[in-house]
Amino acid sequence: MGGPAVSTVDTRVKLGGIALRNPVLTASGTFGYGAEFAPFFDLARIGGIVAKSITLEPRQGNRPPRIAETPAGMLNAIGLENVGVDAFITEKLPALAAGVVVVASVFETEIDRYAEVCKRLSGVPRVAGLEINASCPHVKSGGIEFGQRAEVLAQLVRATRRATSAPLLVKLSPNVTDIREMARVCEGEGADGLSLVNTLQALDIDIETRRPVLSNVLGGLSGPAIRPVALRMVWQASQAVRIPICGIGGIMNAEDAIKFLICGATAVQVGTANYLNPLAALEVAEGIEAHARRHGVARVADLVGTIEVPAR
Amino acid sequence: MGGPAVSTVDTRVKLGGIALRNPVLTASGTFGYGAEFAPFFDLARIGGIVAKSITLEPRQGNRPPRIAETPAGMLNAIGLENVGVDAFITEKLPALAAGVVVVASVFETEIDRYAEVCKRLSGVPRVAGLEINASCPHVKSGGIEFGQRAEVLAQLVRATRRATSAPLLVKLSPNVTDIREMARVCEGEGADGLSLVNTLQALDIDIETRRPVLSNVLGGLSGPAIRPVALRMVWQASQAVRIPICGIGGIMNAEDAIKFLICGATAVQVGTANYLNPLAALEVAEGIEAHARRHGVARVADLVGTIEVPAR
Amino acid sequence: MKESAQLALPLRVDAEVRENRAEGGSNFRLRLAVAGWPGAEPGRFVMLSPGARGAALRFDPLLPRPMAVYRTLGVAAPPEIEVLYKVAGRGTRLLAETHAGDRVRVVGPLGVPFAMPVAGRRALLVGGGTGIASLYELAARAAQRGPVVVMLGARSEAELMGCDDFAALGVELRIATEDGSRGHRGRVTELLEAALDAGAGGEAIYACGPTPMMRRAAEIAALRGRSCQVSLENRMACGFGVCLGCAVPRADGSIALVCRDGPVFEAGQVAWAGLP
Amino acid sequence: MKESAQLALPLRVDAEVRENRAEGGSNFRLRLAVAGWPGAEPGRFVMLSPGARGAALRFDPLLPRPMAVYRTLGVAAPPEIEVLYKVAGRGTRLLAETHAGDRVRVVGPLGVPFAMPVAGRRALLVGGGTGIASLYELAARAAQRGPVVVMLGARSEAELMGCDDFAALGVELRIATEDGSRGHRGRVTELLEAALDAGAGGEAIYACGPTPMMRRAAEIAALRGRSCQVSLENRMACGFGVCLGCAVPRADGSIALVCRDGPVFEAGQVAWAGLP
Ligand SMILES: Cc1cc2nc3c(=O)[nH]c(=O)nc-3n(C[C@H](O)[C@H](O)[C@H](O)COP(=O)(O)OP(=O)(O)OC[C@H]3O[C@@H](n4cnc5c(N)ncnc54)[C@H](O)[C@@H]3O)c2cc1C
Ligand SMILES: Cc1cc2nc3c(=O)[nH]c(=O)nc-3n(C[C@H](O)[C@H](O)[C@H](O)COP(=O)(O)OP(=O)(O)OC[C@H]3O[C@@H](n4cnc5c(N)ncnc54)[C@H](O)[C@@H]3O)c2cc1C
Ligand SMILES: Cc1cc2nc3c(=O)[nH]c(=O)nc-3n(C[C@H](O)[C@H](O)[C@H](O)COP(=O)(O)O)c2cc1C
Ligand SMILES: Cc1cc2nc3c(=O)[nH]c(=O)nc-3n(C[C@H](O)[C@H](O)[C@H](O)COP(=O)(O)O)c2cc1C
Ligand code: FES
Ligand code: FES
Repeated sequence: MGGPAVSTVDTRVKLGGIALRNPVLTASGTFGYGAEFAPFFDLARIGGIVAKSITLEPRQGNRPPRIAETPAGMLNAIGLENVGVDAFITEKLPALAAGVVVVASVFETEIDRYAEVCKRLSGVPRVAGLEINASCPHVKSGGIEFGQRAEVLAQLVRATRRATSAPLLVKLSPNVTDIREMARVCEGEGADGLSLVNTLQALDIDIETRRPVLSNVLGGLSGPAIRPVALRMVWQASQAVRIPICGIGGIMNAEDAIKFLICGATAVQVGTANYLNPLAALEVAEGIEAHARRHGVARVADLVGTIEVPAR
Repeated sequence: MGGPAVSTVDTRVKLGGIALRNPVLTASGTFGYGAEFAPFFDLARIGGIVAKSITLEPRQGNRPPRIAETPAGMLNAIGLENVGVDAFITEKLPALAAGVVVVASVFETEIDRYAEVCKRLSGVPRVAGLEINASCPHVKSGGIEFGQRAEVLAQLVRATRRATSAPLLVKLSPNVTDIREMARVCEGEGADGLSLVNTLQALDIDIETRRPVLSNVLGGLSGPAIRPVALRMVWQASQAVRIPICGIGGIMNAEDAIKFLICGATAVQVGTANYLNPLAALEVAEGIEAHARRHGVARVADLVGTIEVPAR
Repeated sequence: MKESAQLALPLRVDAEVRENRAEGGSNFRLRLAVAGWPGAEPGRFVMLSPGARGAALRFDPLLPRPMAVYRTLGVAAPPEIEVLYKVAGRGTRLLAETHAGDRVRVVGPLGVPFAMPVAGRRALLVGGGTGIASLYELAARAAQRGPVVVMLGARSEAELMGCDDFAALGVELRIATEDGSRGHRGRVTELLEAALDAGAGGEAIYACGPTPMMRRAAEIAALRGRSCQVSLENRMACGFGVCLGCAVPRADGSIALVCRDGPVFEAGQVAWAGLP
Repeated sequence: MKESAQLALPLRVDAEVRENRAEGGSNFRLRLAVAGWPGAEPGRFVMLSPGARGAALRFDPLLPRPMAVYRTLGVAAPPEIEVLYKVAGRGTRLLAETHAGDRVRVVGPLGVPFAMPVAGRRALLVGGGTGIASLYELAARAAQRGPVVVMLGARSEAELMGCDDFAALGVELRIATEDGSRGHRGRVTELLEAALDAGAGGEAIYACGPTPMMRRAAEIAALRGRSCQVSLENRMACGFGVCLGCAVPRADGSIALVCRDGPVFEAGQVAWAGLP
């Protein structure tokens, strides 16, 4: 595939108006507010970071246990613990070096509160774009509804779109019958891009105690286990809409990320991998560039959507 | 949990009118027509077998590649290759020893053809019950619709219910927004039980060729990777309906199976595990009995639905 | 290849690794103690779950890997089998990491064996890459019924496997390497062509190796109006005919399962263009 | 425990296993060569990905496991660290299966260390089960500032770990086993009680082990109006404060992260009833 090796590769991509030096971001909730990774590598070397989802007020989250391991995956029900939008702006953003591209992730329990968080983030110089987390599966109040019902999702995107002129990504839930429908709704309401997927709603049991392994009973499944499902959804969504897609789900290394690009994702987010390997995002970015160079792909953007579907 | 160890355990369960000597069946498509496993163990020692899904006419299935490996899982797009209902009755059933409980699995592309297959299977002495595969995600003609749309599913269950008085299980697709809705539809239309889940729709890519790893592009994800999702759906469905549920998805050993029982499944089906370990179903059955004995559970049926959900 | 009623039935055993030795190139030789092993007819295979050690359950990689039974060591108790393999991906890499004393799950023997040559007839065996491993038992047994020529090919000498074992059988051994580092410089099928053209006719022809090699062997045989047995490879989940994952098209448009209807096929029955 | 500005920054290294030795019971001692290792203050830990070998990528189990840095062997180049661990489940079982030469991913040093005792004051260290591993560096350094009594407990003698190393430090060592196979028959917290009651007061108290043990140590200290540092355990995905998975409730109703705000806490700050 591709031509002979090239010596330099243009790794830049544009994700719904956000200019990225390479297509690798970190997924919300898996990279803290960024500063935690500064000991491991220079954050300006990856495309950008999506911060932990923030709400209007600080939130404390669920009781323990909040995480558990499953085959090639993990379950979490953190309960959206976060510092709140104001502390995010005044404390967390300033802690990041100037070259780091930051996407703020927004979650709330009501649409007008979502819009209010978006308003407060608008015009904040360090915020390159917003990601609307429409998909958190484990918070009781509303989390399920936003991303799972087309009408509700439409209202949410409309309201947040009105609240900000910043680049607006909508992060979709995979727990739906038809991801294409949800993708079209977002495009129709003016979203600049889509992020997919969030975690798959799941459950695990300790057979000795007969209790769920998480205090919240239900949790979100992430990691390599879900990658083939995420890839399918990215491919389906990329055929349904023209706005760019950020692929997420089980990306452990460059090969995994390239699969998402081939399936139509303009960029990717590295999630759970950050926990086991704090250098994962950087290694993915470098690996994509090396792959492109080896395969004679002059611009990483040229990899996007190159899936070869056999004629039937 | 449970009392002191007991010396004998009653392993029998009843699944929608089908009497089983223990709660372990094998999942459709993962156990052939049964005879292939006869060299490995006496099939009468497990609860029963669900045969490969059959159609009215023999079908040839998809071109290769049909399978691929993913993290803790596998993808398949067999395309429902099968010998057809008549050869099933005249050739495959007689090859099984008398004590083996056989559930026939039915798949078709149109509702009246489904009903016709059910009719032909009704009254066949070796058929203990029927399982309607409403959920195959990888056949182009209709597979997606039946289990993913409530109205279509209702029609399907109604028609097959009319066609047979045999115990009728409906096997649901996990690729839906709300499994409870689908479960209620089946119960309302007179299904005797539910089997869940079938495979998760998924995709994987070979980054060197940029082609999907399966000729069919999309495939179904099975194996340990999906277990936490399957467990969640079984728990949700068991709260929504009163008909019994057969839990399926990534069961590798007795511990996994017991999780499904605790979440409300009356019985379980072992699928992908049969490939890597042809004795898996037997080991699961024996392991459940041993667990019950150790925990002083006199009847395996007493384990069903014993999940302890913490008070909020 | 018709299934004979006498084929040994498969079993599932947690075998113990007796030895796992690097043999140059990416080649390894694995010796397993397999309790109850019934022996395996030439061309049959086992499914191995690499890296299954003690009780540390891991489900990645999930599926077992098919491997030819290179040979059964009749003298040992419990019986031992040898597997010759190349590290191709992570399944075989994990296999390469097993140590003596580790356990490996074995399911087998599986598949339909080679049909033996008619007694007294010369047998020509052509092996390339990992396909060489499928031919040793065939060579050993055929040598008891008539003359045998074994032609083995690889990219380079280091990638060849089993040469000394074949030589020890007393069969006629001819080697081809693509880089000329040993024997004929070129493809092993060129040796087959030469042997047929120099031969008296009536030889039984067998080929096992990469698909292009087997396809070429089949062509060479067909051009001379001769039949040829080939042993196909394909991805497998089960190895005993229940997942339907290893399907390949037959020349007549029907579907065959490599694990159950093969791996040995008459070359003329295979729809070569439709192989994965 | 306040984080000091001087704490060594964590790194991620693929360390090489130098030795992995069974030490009786379910105990193992792992020695790792960790290039660039900056040293670790007493009580800090690393995240280890067990079974990471060569390039055979496997994602089951997925998450690394937290392990205390038992000690840093200063003389070696590259620096070596030792980890003392017990086989508890499949992660540690896989760790137990690693051989010299294998690689293990290390992220660390992580967490907030123990606050050192005031110079000259007696330090009482109470360790049980795997918690013993967190106390060696503390004992070693505290011994340079004043008298140290180390009280170690386990179910039986075979399950004790590190006794000889502690003894070699010249600290006072007291042992308790539940079955009486060594030292006091009973719980190690009974030794603490006795030491406090016999002591002059003012001792710095440290406890690390199973939650019920630490809770009891905290009670014993609190009943005497004394503070106590404990090192909590919890399931962890990252170990450096980004997954928020290791949260535990504080006595004041707020949430603390064991990996970032701990693992060392003032016992009085912990909401013991809310621990997982
Ligand atoms: C009947 C049979 C007998 C075999 N006997 C031997 C043998 O004696 N010695 C030996 O070294 N190898 C043998 N093989 C091939 C061996 O099974 C594959 O090399 C192995 O499965 C690759 O696994 P992996 O995880 O290392 O590689 P993967 O990472 O799974 O794949 C590496 C490459 O091998 C291909 N591949 C994967 N599975 C198979 C497969 N089953 N057959 C062919 N290609 C595959 C993949 O598409 C990929 O290109 C045999 C295969 C069959 C079907
Ligand atoms: C800061 C810290 C330092 C530690 N230091 C050591 C040490 O030096 N030596 C040592 O042997 N162990 C230590 N542990 C405990 C060790 O991390 C666990 O025993 C290990 O993670 C269990 O993994 P597993 O896969 O073997 O068991 P699993 O199969 O994951 O679990 C076995 C049992 O251990 C429990 N468990 C799982 N993870 C943890 C965890 N992180 N903490 C406590 N319990 C857990 C499970 O709930 C289960 O009951 C430490 C833990 C922490 C948090
Ligand atoms: C512990 C944890 C916390 C998460 N928190 C958030 C969050 O706050 N907001 C959000 O949009 N996604 C959150 N996610 C989802 C991830 O961003 C990502 O969509 C998902 O984990 C799938 O990617 P992965 O498989 O690479 O982890 C979280 C995931 C994990 C594992
Ligand atoms: C290769 C393969 C073929 C399958 N064929 C069928 C089928 O014909 N009918 C059906 O209802 N389910 C079929 N299934 C789905 C299984 O019965 C089961 O629902 C699914 O694999 C999840 O269980 P598991 O994770 O234990 O395999 C098939 C699964 C696999 C892997
Ligand atoms: S490998 Fe399963 S049918 Fe052949
Ligand atoms: S382990 Fe991830 S925050 Fe503590």
